[in-house]
Amino acid sequence: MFNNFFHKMASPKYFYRIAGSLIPWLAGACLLFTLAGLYYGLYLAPPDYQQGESYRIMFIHVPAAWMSMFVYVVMAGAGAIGLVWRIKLAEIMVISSAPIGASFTFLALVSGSLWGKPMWGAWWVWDARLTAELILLFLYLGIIALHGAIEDRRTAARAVAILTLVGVINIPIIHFSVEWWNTLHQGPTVTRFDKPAIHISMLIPLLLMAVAFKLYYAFVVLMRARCELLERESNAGWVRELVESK
Amino acid sequence: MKCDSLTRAFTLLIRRDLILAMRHRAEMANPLLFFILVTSLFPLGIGANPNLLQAVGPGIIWVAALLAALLSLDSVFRSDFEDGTLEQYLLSSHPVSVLVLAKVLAHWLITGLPLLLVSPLLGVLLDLPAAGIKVLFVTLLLGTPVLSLIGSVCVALTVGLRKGGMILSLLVLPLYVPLLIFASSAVDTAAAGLPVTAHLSLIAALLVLALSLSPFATAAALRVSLS
Amino acid sequence: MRAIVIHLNGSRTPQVPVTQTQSCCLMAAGLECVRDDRVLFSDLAFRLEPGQALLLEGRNGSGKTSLLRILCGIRYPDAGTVSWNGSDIQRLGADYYQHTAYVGHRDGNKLDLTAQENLAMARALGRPGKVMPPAALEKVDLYGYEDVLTRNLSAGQQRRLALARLLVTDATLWILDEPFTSLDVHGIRIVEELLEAHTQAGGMLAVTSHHAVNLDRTTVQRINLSA
Amino acid sequence: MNLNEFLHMGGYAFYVWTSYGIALLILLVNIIAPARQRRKLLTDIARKARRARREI
Repeated sequence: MFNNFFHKMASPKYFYRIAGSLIPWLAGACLLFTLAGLYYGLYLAPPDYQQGESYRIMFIHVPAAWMSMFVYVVMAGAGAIGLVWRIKLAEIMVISSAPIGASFTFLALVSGSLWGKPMWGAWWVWDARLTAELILLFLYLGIIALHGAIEDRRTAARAVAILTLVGVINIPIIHFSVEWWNTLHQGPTVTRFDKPAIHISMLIPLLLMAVAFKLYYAFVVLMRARCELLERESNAGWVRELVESK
Repeated sequence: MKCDSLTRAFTLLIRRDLILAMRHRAEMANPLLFFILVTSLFPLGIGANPNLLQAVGPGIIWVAALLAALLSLDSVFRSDFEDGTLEQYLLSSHPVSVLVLAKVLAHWLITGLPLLLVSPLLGVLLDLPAAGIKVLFVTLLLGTPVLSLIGSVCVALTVGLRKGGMILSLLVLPLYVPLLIFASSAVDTAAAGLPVTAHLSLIAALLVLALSLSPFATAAALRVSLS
Repeated sequence: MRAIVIHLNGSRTPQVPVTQTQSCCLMAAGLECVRDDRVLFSDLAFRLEPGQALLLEGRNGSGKTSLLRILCGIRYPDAGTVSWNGSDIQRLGADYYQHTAYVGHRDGNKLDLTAQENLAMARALGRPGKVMPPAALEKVDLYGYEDVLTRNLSAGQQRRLALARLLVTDATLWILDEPFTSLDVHGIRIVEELLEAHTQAGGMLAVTSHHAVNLDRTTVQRINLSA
Repeated sequence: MNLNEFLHMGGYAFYVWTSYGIALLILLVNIIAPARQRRKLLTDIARKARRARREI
């Protein structure tokens, strides 16, 4: 039965339909969590005793940074599935995720920079995490560029899957090397984002926002995947039926 | 018997690439000249203060090596792709990953090895102390094969593209970051007179990892690019 | 856009259960190929046995080359399978390529190698056959050109050199994309002789060609892709 | 806490509100782009189908 479900999900037609019905629910849930997170984070949570109000950027920055990694890992997983079992939907997931992941990474960088200015007095500091995030952005951009450069869509998707897998092996190494480089060159003088403990009143909005970002990713990736699917299968019977029924 | 013919194909492929390189000596020298030129431009740009050069020297040499490797990468599969021999490798009765390894090894002999050999000279140009030059040589010895191995994956992904060059640099350079960090800080540390075993073993670990994984990734990428 | 398969040797449906036959055979079932949103062919099936030739016909862009590349396993069919002795060629991989030799659109010769060097490489990449490179060159009427750089051969001679590759490995199935391009009448006759000799010896052929191919002594299946 | 104080963010208003604003912008663009693309694709496919029907 499980197998059957899997096959149904993997068929483009069912996926398109089920994704279409899931999107509003996910989007609604995302909106709820975002509002709750914003209310908690911007209004209820007290100011930080060291950073004052500026720490509230954390509720954007940290979930975005988490998501930037999470999306990449999802892409690598989907890429592996797509390469090994030749499941079209997995390939589609990889390439639909890339722009979203790049957006999260960019957001993490920008918000990190905006947070860093009042804290460190500079827009950019070669902090280990920011640097690793920057390299991650390059990896995402490489994936998007490669996908754009290859004309044949299936070839492009599979090339991107391989690149993602190569990248996912490298990410831990890059993180490790950058951390190491950072301790070597900067010493412990730079203020770090991470603190030993976070107060519960700040943790709750952080988690709320993290869930909101995850839900956001879920429904946006489904939206993108539906587009990609339509484009690829524009000759298939089910697409024609879909268009004619409108 | 089968193993025997595989070894034969491996050595023949390396020999063939070396012969081809010898028949195109001028092209072969390009990355090397680039490496030397870029490195010798830096003192002109930032001033020839020995202390300054010593501080930035390892980084400069390694960045130049990265760029020279990037410049030479396109030639790994490009001509084979254009004249159709690349298809013949994929349709060979030997594992493609082994053939790829032969290609990469040949590429390293043609482009990486010359860089390695002139690097002490550049170390002298940039006022590195003797200990630093020695470690620079070792890091390049361990590191340049990694450059070729990682590069081969990316070049295999872009080989079918008309404008592959620009994308190639976007794909390759982020992946070179760890090597750059480990290698240049190894030279720094050595120049300061500290032990560098940890650095060198990290680079060696990178080499082992690249050696064991990248031929498979390159083979898969070539299959995708040619399909 | 269903391709019509005409079997000159009689039977119209080639769907014999695999288990019944022990001798080697190439079988395709339900092949479909889509390019740029256009279905080139779909539900294509055939069965090729020793001593037979498969001749692909059709207009430019009708998918002849794509079909050959699917038979090589370079390209994945959008649906359907190609099997060799009952196993999927994608699964067989290098085990399938022991039995095949491919001459594609591009010659696959290195222009800066001599004729002999090119053949030696080809021989090492496949399963080496009994014919040595000089003998193979003689068979394609390139005797005396062993040490000439391929670059200095004429287009027709380069094509014949590419076809000489077929002789130096011990392949059963020859997959040829337009083997007669740039050959003169004399060259065409030589190559036809080679093909005929191959099928007479129990080999198989899969060929695309614009020219009319004279294989009088061979059972030829024709597939017209633009019908 | 009144609205003014809230908007002032203890002097960090620029940094806090810029980052939230950019976040909103990026997230919205990512929603709107695929939505518009889907509508465009559907009309394109419909147009193509109509053309094909006329040819027959």
